Amino acid sequence: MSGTTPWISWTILAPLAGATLSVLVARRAVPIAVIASAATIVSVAATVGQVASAGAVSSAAGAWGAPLGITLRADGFGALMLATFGVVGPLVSLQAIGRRGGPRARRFLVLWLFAWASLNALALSADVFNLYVTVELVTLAAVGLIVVERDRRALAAGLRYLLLSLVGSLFYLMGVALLYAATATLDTELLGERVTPEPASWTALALMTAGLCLKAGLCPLHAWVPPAYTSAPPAVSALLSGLIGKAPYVVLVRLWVEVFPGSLGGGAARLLGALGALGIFWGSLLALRARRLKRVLAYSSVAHVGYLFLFFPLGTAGAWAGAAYVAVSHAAASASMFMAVEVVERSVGHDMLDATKGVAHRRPLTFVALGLAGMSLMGLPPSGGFVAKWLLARAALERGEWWWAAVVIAGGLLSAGYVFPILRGAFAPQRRSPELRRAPRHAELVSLSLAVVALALGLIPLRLMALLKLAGRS
Amino acid sequence: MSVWMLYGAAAIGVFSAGVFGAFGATTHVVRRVLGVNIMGGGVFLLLVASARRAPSAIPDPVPHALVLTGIVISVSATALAMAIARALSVTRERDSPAPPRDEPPR
Amino acid sequence: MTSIGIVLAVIVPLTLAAALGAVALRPLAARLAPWAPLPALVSSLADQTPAFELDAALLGLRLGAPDPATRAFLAFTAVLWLLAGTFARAYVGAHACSFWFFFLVTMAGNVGAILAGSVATFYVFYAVMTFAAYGLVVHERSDAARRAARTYLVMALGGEILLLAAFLLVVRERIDLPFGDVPVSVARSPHRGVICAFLVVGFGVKAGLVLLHLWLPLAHPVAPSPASAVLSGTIIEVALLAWLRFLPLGVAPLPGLGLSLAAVGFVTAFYGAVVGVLQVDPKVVLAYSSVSQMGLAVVAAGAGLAAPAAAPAATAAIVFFASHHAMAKGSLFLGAAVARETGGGWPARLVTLGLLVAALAIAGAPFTSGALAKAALKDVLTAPSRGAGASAALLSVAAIGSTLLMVRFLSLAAPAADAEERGPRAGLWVPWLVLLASGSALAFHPGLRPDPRAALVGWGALWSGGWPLLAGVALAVAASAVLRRLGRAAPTVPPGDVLVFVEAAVFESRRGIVDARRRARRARRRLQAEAARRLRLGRRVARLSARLQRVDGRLADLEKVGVLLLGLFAALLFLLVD
Amino acid sequence: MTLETTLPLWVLLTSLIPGVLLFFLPERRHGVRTTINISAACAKLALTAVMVRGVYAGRRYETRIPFLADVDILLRADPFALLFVTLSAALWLATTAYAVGYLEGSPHRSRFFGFFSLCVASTMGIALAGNLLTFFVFYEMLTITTYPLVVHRGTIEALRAGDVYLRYTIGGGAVFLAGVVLIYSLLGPLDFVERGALPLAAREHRVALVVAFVLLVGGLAVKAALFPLHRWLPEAMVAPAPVSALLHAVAVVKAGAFGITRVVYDVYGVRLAHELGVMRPLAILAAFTIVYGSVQALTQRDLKRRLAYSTVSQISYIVLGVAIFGTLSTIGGIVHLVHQGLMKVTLFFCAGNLAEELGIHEVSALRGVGRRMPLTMGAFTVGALGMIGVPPVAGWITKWYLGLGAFTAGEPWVVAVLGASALLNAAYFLPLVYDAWFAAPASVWRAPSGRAEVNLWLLVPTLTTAALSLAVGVFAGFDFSPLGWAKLIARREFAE
Repeated sequence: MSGTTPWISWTILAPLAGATLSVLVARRAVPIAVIASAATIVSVAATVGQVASAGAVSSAAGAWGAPLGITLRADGFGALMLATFGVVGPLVSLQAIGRRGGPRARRFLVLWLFAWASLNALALSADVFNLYVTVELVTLAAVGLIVVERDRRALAAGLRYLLLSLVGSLFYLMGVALLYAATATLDTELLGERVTPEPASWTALALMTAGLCLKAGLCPLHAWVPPAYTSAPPAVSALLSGLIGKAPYVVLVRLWVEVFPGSLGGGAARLLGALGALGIFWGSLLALRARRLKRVLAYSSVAHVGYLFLFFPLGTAGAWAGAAYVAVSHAAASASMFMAVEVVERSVGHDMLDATKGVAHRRPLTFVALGLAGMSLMGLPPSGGFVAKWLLARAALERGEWWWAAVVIAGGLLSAGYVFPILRGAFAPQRRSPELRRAPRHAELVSLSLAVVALALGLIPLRLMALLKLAGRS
Repeated sequence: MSVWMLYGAAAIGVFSAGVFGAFGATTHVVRRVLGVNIMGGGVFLLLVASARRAPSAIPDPVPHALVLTGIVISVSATALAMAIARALSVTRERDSPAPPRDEPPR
Repeated sequence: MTSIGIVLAVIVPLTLAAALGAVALRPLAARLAPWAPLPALVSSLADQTPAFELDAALLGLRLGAPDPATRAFLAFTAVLWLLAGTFARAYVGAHACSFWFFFLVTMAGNVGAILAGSVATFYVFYAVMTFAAYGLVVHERSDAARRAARTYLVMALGGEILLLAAFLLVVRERIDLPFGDVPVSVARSPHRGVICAFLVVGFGVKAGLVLLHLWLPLAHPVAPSPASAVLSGTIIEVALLAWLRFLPLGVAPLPGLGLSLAAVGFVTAFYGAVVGVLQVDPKVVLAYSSVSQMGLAVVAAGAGLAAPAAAPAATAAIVFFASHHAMAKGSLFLGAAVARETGGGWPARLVTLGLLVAALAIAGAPFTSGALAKAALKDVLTAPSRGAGASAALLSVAAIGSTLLMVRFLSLAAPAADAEERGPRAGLWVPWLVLLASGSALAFHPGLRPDPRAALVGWGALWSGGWPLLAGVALAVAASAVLRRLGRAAPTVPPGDVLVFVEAAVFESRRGIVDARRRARRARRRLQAEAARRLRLGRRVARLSARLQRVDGRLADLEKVGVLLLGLFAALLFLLVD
Repeated sequence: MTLETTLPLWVLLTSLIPGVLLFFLPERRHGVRTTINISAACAKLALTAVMVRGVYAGRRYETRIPFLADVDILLRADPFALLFVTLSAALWLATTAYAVGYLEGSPHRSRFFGFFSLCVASTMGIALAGNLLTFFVFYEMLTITTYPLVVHRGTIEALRAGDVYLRYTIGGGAVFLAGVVLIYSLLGPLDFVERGALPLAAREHRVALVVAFVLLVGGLAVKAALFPLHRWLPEAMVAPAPVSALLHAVAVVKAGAFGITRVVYDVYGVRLAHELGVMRPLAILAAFTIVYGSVQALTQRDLKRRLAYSTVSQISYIVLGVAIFGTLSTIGGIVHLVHQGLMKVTLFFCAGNLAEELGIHEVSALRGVGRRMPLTMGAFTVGALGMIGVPPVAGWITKWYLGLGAFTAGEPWVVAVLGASALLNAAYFLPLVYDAWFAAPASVWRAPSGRAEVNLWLLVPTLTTAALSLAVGVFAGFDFSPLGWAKLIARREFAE
C-alpha cells in the first residue's frame, strides 16, 4: 500500500482539507480537525517510513517534470522535519481540543491545520519559488495564530511580525528572480548544477539569506521575537518557537546546502556563525534578566536560533547532524516549557518568575516536565539537547575551530543560568501556599509528554542519525 | 541586451524605493504596507523583464506564472495587515483615543 | 606449646576491653582484668614457641618470641602488668570502668609490640599502646592531668610521625618485612643516617631522652600509681627493645652515631639526677630517676653501635638492665602508694624497709640486681680500649646521682613513724611485696643473670659497687646539713623543667594563632566581601545584560531593523564576492 | 542478552527504577517507601556481590548500548569500578536506613528518597562507566539529582547553598565536557583501557593532550573539592545529615576523585601522564589542598563544616596517591577511596545523631556527651582515630602505602605533608574526643526517649559503618578487603 499511494502529497492535502472543511462546517469543526490530524499523522508516518527504507522519495505535482513543474521531494532532512512537525504540533493542538471547544478553540485548530499543511509543504518542496510560497503561507498562518485571541498587545506584535516577514520574503523573492534570470530553472538540484560564481548569483544569495535571517529572528534582527512570543497565548508561543520559527531556517539550509554548497564554511558563512554566537550570548544574557517566564523562554528561543546558525561556518556532516538535532530537541523542549508555563499562569494568574513558588507539590507533573525540558535546553545528558551540543562541539573541534565548541558549551552554561531559577521555585519555602485556580489537567499531560519526547531524543539518537544521513551533506 | 538592463535597473530602483518606504521614519501602518507593496512591484517587474532577454526569442511564460502567484500572495498579506491594523485601532479607541501607532509594547 | 599462647597474650586483654563496653559484662570483665597478662607470662616461660602468622590481618600479622631477649622482656612486662593489675583492683576507685578499658588496651599494645614479628605489626601495636596510655594519664580528669596528657600526646604524635617515616624507609618495597633482617636493611639502606636519627628521636620521646622527656615528670604524678608503675616499668622499656631490634647493633660499625648516643645517654643520666633531686613530689623524683636510668641504657646501646664486637654483651646488659629497672621502679611506685596509706609504728617501719630495698636496687648497691646490672654495663663500656677509663668514671658518677635521687625519694616518701598507727590494705601491700620479692629473685636466680659467673661476693665487687653509694649518702647528709644551717629549704624546680619555657612559647604562639584566627576570620569576611564582589561579577554580568536590554529595546523600532537588514545584506554580498 | 551483558545494567536499574517509582508514591505510605528502599539496596548489594565474585574469577561483565554513530554507552565492571560500586552500594543501604529514621515526620519524603535513589543510580553509572562519554552522562546526572537533595529543607540558606553548589558543579561539568569532546575529536572514540587508552601516535598532539588533561581534571576537580574549587562543599553542609553523609562524603566527592583516577590511569596511562609533566602540578595542588583543608577545619566552629573541610583535605589523599608514580602510591590512593568513605560516613552519622537527639551543632557543645551517647561517641572516636591515621582503624593503611609510594618514587616531601596533615587532623579531632569523654558536661542532657540513646534507625547504621572501618583496617590483608582489591587493580594498571 505504501509503495504506490503518494503519501508525500497526502501529508499536505490532509491538513489543508481538514482546515477548509472545519471552516465551512463550523459546528463540527473539532471532530473534523481531529480526523484531519489523524490522517496527517498517518501520512507523515508513512512518508517517513518510505524515506527511511527507500531513501529520498519524490513525486511531481500534477506530473509536470523538473525544470518547470513543482516537485515534492522528501529527503532525510525533510522527513526529520515532517516527523518533528507531526509529533510536536498535534500534541500542542491537543490542548486546544481538550478545552471545552468554543469559537476560540475552533479558530486555533483551523489556523494550526493551515500552518501544519504549509509547514509540511515547506519541508517537502524542492523548488526555490515553491519555498517562497510555503514560507509565506507559514507566516500568514503564524500571524493568524498570534492574533487569535484579539488581545491588543498580540495584535501589535502580530502586525510587526507580519510586516517584517513580508519584507524578508520579498528580499527572498528578489533573490529567486535573480537566480531564475541567471539559470532559467527553479529546481534546487538543477540550480545547484547551473549556478556559476558571478555577481548576480552572489547578490541573489545575499538577498535571500538576509531576508531569511530576518524571518528566522537571527540576532540582531530578532527584535520582533520577544513581543510576539510573550503576548501570544502560550500554546501559540509553543508552536511559534518550536515549529514555525524553524521554517525560515529549513529554507536557508536547503538554499546553502543544495544550491550554494561551495560557500559553506566560507567568509559569509563565518559571518552567519558569528551572528549565531552573538545570538546565543545575547539571548541567554537577556533571559537571565527577564522577570516573566514567557519572556525568559522567548529569549531562550532567540539563543537557540543562534545554535542553528553555527552549522554554516562548519558545514561538515557532524555539524549538520548537530544543527538538525538542535532544531528537533529545541522544538520539543521549548514547546513543553511553554505548555508548562501556561499551566502555571492559569493556576497562579501571572507568569512572574516567582510564580512557581509553592505550586510544585500541587502540580507535580508540570514541574517534572519543566525539569526534563529544562535539562534539554541546558544540554545536560541524557537529553536531546546534550546530543546536539555534543555533535556541534565535536564537529567544531574536528575542523580545528575550537572557538565554536567553546561558544556551544558556554551557551549551555548560560542556559543553566536562566533555567534553574525557574526550577528553584519547586523547593522554595512557601509561607502561605496560594490558592490555585483550576488548571487544565491535560495541559500538564501534554507538557509532560513533550518533555519525555525531548528526553527520549537523548536516549535513542542512533535511528534519527540514520535518517539524517540521507540529507545532501551526508 | 541593453533594454533588459534598463528594465532590471528600474526594478532594482522600485524595489529599493519600496524598502525605503517600508522602513521609513513613518509612524502610520498603511504607509509601511504600501512600501511593502511597492517592493513587491519591483520584484515582479524584474521577473517580467527577465521573461524576454534575447530580443528575438519567444518570451518565456514561467516568470509570468510566478508574478501571478506573487501578486496573489502579496494581496492576501496586505489584506491581513489591513485587518489587523483596523482591529488594533478599534481596540486602541476603546482604551486610549491616540492615533494608531505601531510601537510594540515595551 | 603451640603459638596459641602468643595470640592469647594479645587477644585476651582486647576481648576483655571490648567486654567492658557491654553494661552486663562490665563487672565480670573488671574482675578478670588483672589476670589478663597470664597468657603472656606463660608463653614467656616456654623456651621454644613457634611464631604466629596471619596474612589476612593488619598487612600480615606476625607474632613470635624467637630470641631470649624478647622472652625476657615479655616475662618482666607480664609480671609487672599482673602485679600492677592486682594492685589496681584495690587502688582504683572513681572512673574504674574507663581505667580498666585503657589499662587492658595499653597492655595489649605493650605485649603486642614486644611479640611483633614484623615492622608493620610492631607499628600497629606500638601506636595502640601509645594512644591507650593517654587514657591512663588523663584518668584523674583534673586540669593537671589534662595538661600532662596533652603534652604526652603532642610529643607522642610528633615522635610517631618520625617513626612512621623511619619505618617506611626501612621497609621500602617489602610491606611485611620481618624483624630478622631489619638491622641488615637499615645498615645497607642509603638513608642510614636519617633512619637512625629518626629512630633515636622517635623512640627517645618514649624513653625520655634529654629534652624529649618533658612529658614524663608531668604524667607520673597524675597517673594512678599502678599506671605510673607500668608506664615507667614496661612502656618506656619498649623503646629499648625497639632500639635493639631496629638499630644495626653488631651489624655495622657506626662509631659516630654510637658515641653521640652514648654522650646523650650520659647527659640524660646526669640531667635526670640533678633536676630529680630538686623535686618536691616523690613520684616526680621517681620519674626523673627513670629518665636517668634510661640514659644509662642508651649509653650501653651507643657502645654496642660504636663497637660491633661489644654488641652481644650490650644487648644482654640492656635486657637485664631493663628487667631490673622494671621490677625495682615498679615496686618503688607501688611502694609510694602503699606508704601514703600507712601511719606510724610497725607498719611504717616495715614499708620504709621495703622502700629501702627497692631504692638500694636502683642505686646499684651490692647484693642487689642493680649491682649486677651496673656490672654488666661496666664491662660493656670498658670492653673497647680507648674510652674505658672515662666511661667507667662517668658510670660511677651516674651511680652517685641515682643514690642521691633515692635518698631524696626516701626522705619524701617514707611514712612518718610518729603518725597514728594505720596499716595499708592487704590488696595493696601483698602485690607490692610479691613485686619486691621477684625483683630481688632476679638478682639471685642463676638463669636470669647476664653472666652467672659474676660473683656477688668478694671484696673487689663489694668495694667497686659500694663506694658510689656511700659517697652519695655522704653528699646528701652534707647538703641537708648546710641547707638546715642556712635556714633555707632546698631550691625546687617545677616538674617538666624546660617544659615551662616550651609551654610559654607555645602559649605565645597560640595567642599568635588566636590572633591569626581572628585575622583569618577578618580575612574570611574580606573574602566574603570579595566573593560578593565576585558576585558583582554576577552583577557585572547583570550590568552587561542591563545594557543589552536597553540596546535590545532600541532595536525594536523599524528604522533600525531596516538598517540592520541592509547592513547584513551588504556584508554578506561583500564576503561572498571577494 | 546473557547475564554477562546485562548485570551492570541491572545494578544501575536497581536504584533507577525504585527512584522513579518513589516519586509517584503518596507521601503518607511510609511502610511501602521504606520497604522499597531497603529491598532495592539489598538487591543491589546482592548483584554487586555476584559481580565481585565473577570478576575475581576472571569473567567480564559489559553492557554496550549504541548511542551515536561511533560512540556508545558502555557499562563495564572492571575491578576498579567494582571497588566504588561496592562502597556506594553498602553505604547506600546504611544511609537509607539512617535517612528513614532521620526524616521521621518531615515533609516531601517521597521526593527525597526518589532523588536519593536516582543519585545512587548516577553514582553506579559513574563507577561502571566504560568510556569518557558514559562517565560524563552520569557525572552530569549526579549534579542534577543531588541539587534537590541539597535544597531539600527549602530554607533560604539551603537555596543559597544550592546556588553555590550549582554554580560550581555545572561550571565543572561544562569544562569536563570540553575536555571530553577535545579527546574524542583528537583521537576518536576510545574506551577505558587498563594501561591507558591513548595510542602511541597521540604523542605528537602534546599541547592538545595537555589542554585536554587540564580541562578534564579541572572539571573533575570541582567535585573532588580540590583547592580553589572546594568552596561549595562546606556550603552544602546545610543539607540534611544523610545527604551530607552519603553525598558529600561518598558519592559526589568520590565521583571527582574516581574520575581523576580513571583519566590518569585508564585514558592517559601513567607513563604518558608523567611524560606530559602534568602529574607534578597535580601532586602539588593535592598536597596544598590537604594542608589547606586541615587548617580550615581547625578554625571551623560548626561540627559539620569542620567535617566538610576534613573531607576536602582527605579526598586530596586519593588525588595525591594517583599523582605519584608507582604501584604503592596508587594502591594507597585507591584504597583510601573506600577507607575515607567508611570513616567519613560514620563521622557524619554521628554528627547527625548529635544534631537530631541533643541539638548539638557547635563543636564547643560536645562537653561530656560521651556519657549520654556512649555508642555514638564511640563510633565518632573510631572515625576520628582513623582520620588521624592511628592503627588499627582503616586510615593508617593509606598513610602507610602513600608514604611507601612517596619514598620509592623519590618524593620525600609527600611524607612531610602526610605527617603535617596527621598532626592537623589530631589538632581538630582529638580536642572533640577529649571533651566528649573526659570533660564534665556543661548542662544536663535531655533523657533518651526510647530504650537506646538515639532512634535505632540512626544508631545501627552508625555502628555498622564504624565497625566496618575498624574491620577494614584490621583485616586489610584479606583478598576481598579494599586493600586486597586495590592491589589487584594496581597490578593490572602497572603490569608490564
